[in-house]
Amino acid sequence: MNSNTIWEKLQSIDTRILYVVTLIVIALPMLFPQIKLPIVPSQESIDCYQAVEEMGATHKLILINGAFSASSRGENGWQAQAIIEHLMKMHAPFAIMSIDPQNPQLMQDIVDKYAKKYDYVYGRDYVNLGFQVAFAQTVKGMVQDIKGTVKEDWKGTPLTNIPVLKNVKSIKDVSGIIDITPVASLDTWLGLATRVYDTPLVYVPTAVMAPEGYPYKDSKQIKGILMGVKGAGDYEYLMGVKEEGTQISTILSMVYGLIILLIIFGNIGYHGARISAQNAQKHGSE
Amino acid sequence: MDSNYIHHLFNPILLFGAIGTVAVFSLVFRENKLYRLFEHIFIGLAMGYSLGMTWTQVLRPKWWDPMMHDGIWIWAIVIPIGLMFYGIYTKKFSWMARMIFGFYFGLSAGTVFQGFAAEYIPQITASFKPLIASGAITKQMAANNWIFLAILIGVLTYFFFAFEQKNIVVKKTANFGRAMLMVAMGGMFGATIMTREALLIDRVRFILIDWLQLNVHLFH
Amino acid sequence: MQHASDNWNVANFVVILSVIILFKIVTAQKGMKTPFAACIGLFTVILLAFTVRAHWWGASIGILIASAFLLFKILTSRSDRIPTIRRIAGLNAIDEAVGRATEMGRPVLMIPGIGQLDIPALQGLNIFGYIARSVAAFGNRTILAVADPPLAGVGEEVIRDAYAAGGRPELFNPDDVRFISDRQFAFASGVAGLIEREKVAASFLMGAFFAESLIITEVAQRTGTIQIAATNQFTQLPFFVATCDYVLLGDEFYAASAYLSRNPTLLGSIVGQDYAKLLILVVIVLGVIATGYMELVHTGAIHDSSATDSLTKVADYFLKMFR
Amino acid sequence: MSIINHIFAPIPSSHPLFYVAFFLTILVGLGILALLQILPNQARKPIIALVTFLGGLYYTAEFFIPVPTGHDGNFLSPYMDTMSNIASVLGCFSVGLGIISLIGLHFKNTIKLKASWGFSATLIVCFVVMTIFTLLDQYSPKGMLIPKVANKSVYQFLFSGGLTSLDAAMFALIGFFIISASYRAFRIRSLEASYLMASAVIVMLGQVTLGSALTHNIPHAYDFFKLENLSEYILAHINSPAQRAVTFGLALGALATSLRLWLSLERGLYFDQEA
Repeated sequence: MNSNTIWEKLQSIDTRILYVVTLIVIALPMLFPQIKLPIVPSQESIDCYQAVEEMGATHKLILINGAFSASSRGENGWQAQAIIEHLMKMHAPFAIMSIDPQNPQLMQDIVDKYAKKYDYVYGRDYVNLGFQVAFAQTVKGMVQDIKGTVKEDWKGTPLTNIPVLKNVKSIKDVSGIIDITPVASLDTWLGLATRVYDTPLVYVPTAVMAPEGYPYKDSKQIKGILMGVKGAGDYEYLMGVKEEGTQISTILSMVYGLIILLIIFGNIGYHGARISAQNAQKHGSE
Repeated sequence: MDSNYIHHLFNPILLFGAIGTVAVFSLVFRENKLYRLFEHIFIGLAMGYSLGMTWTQVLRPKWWDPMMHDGIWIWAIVIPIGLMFYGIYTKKFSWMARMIFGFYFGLSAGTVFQGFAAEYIPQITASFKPLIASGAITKQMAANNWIFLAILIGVLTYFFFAFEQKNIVVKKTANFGRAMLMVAMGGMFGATIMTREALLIDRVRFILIDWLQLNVHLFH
Repeated sequence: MQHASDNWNVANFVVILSVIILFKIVTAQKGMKTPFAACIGLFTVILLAFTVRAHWWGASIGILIASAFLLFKILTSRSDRIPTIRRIAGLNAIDEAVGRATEMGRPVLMIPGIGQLDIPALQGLNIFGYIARSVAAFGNRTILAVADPPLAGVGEEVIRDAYAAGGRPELFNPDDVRFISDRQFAFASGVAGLIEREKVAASFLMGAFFAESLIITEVAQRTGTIQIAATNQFTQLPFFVATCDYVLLGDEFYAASAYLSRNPTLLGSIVGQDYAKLLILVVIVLGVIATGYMELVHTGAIHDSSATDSLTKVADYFLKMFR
Repeated sequence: MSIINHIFAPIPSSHPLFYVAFFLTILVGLGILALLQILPNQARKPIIALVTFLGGLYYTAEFFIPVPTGHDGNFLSPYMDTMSNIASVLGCFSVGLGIISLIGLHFKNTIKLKASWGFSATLIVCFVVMTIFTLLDQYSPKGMLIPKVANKSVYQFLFSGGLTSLDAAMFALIGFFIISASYRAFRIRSLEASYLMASAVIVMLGQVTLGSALTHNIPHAYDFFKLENLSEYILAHINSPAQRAVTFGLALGALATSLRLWLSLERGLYFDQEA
């Protein structure tokens, strides 16, 4: 049965070997940033980028909603980083609100990373509204009156003392909403906020949550979907920078390549073994 | 290696997190002593945290404070009722535990009605999709709606248990439903991979870049 | 918290579904049929009469007709026919799994999900009762791992009862009913360790599972455990299908206890569920037709006339019922 | 209602009468339990059934009883919070069942010096330390027992260094397991298996650059066949109706099970009322 061994091996690779290979595939591009794959942005990412570009062109306030905690930082964090850098590049004013208690700090860390480079000053160019306990109620209130609903920023400064919000009363004065999220927050925005003043919304979910947005993209209720880390990579490509999003997007492509390769191996092994067993049987009967 | 780097490596929070991560990752190769140690640490910490939260998030604000500060003495009644849970440890009082568990069965059953109305009725309504192209409904949308309805009916038919599935049309519909269910599950599987891998990449990054800072220190 | 006040007709629909199911459950019992069932029917009609008074006429009349029909069925049906239900592959494999575990002299693991004491967990425990009874009859050991403290209590009782029913009460060990953690991944780590150390030979995962499902099933896969899984979470079904030997898809989970016990009450419940499913199907088809019709009316493809006017009203009524 | 309000009116906890009422309540509660205990055995089943029914009655009635026009809810609605508070407070009393089960087992292991007693002892130590510092973190604003800084940083060490990173690491394990699972599961063994595999592969490829690059050059007229569009189609137009159909079935199953439980019609070893 020697002829079978290659097939048998192909369809029963020790899982430990798979895991080691996975680790290597993940670690190599991190340690050797020279490893690169070409990036082809998807149409969705391009739409998304253009929508944010249009929001920025109005020079009105952009509202970012952060719904992620440290556990989905691996996806949402890089998306947020790409988008915030883009806003800073356009010098668009923005406000960050969070619906996860860990999120205000995570968002602030991202802003701090670029604040110096793009000369962003807290209060003048952006504001961190902090964690909002009751999401739906907050959104409902913000449609009427942002300062009356949120009242203070994350450090307790009254919003009336924040210059960037000077001419902002409600969602009406906001040029767009960017929802960066690993949870089902989209319905709340669509149901309560965007339809009131036709505020454009960009949906920036983790990959698993992306399908939630497809029906709304078809009906043009959202301007774009930036899906997972791949979206972050695309976004950096469109912006013309190469940072973590690009790197992790590369790693992901390689991991996916590995998975596809393994599936092919498994199938070749499975069918190879079957065919050679059939052949052996034929020969045996002759 | 400079002292700053050493200092960074031995930062207790980072070190604890990093060793824990490595220990947990070692499970994929085989169950071992290091994994076992951190498994027990993890469960111990989780139980302690949960007990702490039980008191600080629920019992204290909802029970102790209203009772002892606001004087709502009737809250004391939950002490004897709560004791009923512990009836399971004796033969004599175990029926009392059944009583309080029964209360909870009733409670979870009662909330199901509300849950049904809140979650599933909107899904029924959302399935009312027009099948004929006219006005705002394009031909493509109508076609998609046909497919939607066909799959919905097919899968629902597959899940009929008591109705006989001998009729050829019913049988075919159910088979189609099962096939579509497989396609849907494959899609679900595929869509989940990215999020899971992103997390793994993030953890590997935590070890190699955030903790060991290999990107800086490896080649210098 | 959802409240029926937003949409009273929605509540009616829930009532009808409940009544259908309940009717089937009740009529499946011996002796209890008529009085109890009639009470339920009467209760429904009274409740719906409320609606007619307080709310919206057209839809409610439809519902009244439906419930009158139900009441008629209740009063005229027979309870001596036990329904048959279709084959569920995963459940036939239970004995094989339990038998093999016994041959190997290794324990059987059962997990009623990582949710709290709720309906899926209780359904899981109910199924485990039957499985544990045959485990006991084989003289093997059952380990039950739970993620919610009260479930440890209920679970202990269930397994103890099962061992008594299997004729081996002395084999029950309270230490084998283990609360591990109510924290999702701490639970997963504990179960993964348990599977490896106890060399579990068969594992049954039945309840609400989330992301941790794959950790549990892959570790068990590695140790050569036979796995049978069922869950109420659609998102985890693909992973169970990929990694377990047998999976109960969708509401096969809720049919399992009826299938295993052949208890007329539970079987009756399954029939009721089928009728309710059929009702949902019919409502959806009618809704699709009504929506399409209204769309055509709005775009002017159908012109107003006395004939279409009443049709339009009916379609409109129907759609409003669920809105 | 006013009489009830009057009887159960709060008494300031500084007042001695408060403690009288407090202990009396406990005594009365225990008295009722004792009374139930001496009832004949045949009475137990109906009592359990009644308690189960009452447990579900509030939510059911609150949901089904019509709401007067112009009101937000019916006469039961204002007690929603009270009800959920009672449920969660009572639920907290069951936490001991978990502790007895978990810590009891490891305590036994430790004192009997079983093979793995070291691990069991570690678990108990972690449990105790974490409980203390979680409570201290909330309770000791002035750092009465140990300096606040030490308290905070120990808590941070246990929480961020321990609990959260172990959580994340365990979660990340799925990244490994999903690879071995897809390697093993996606074989074309049957028609059904090939459906599963094909759609998984399409969706996977549609999500990464690899996929976009593969079908990048497809002419515009055939845009639909670009992997990312195929993937979107599967998720939006095949996954969602299938998922919906499955959830309808599951919801009805849950509805049926809860009806059976609520009315004590459930059948099963533990639930059986027929015996």
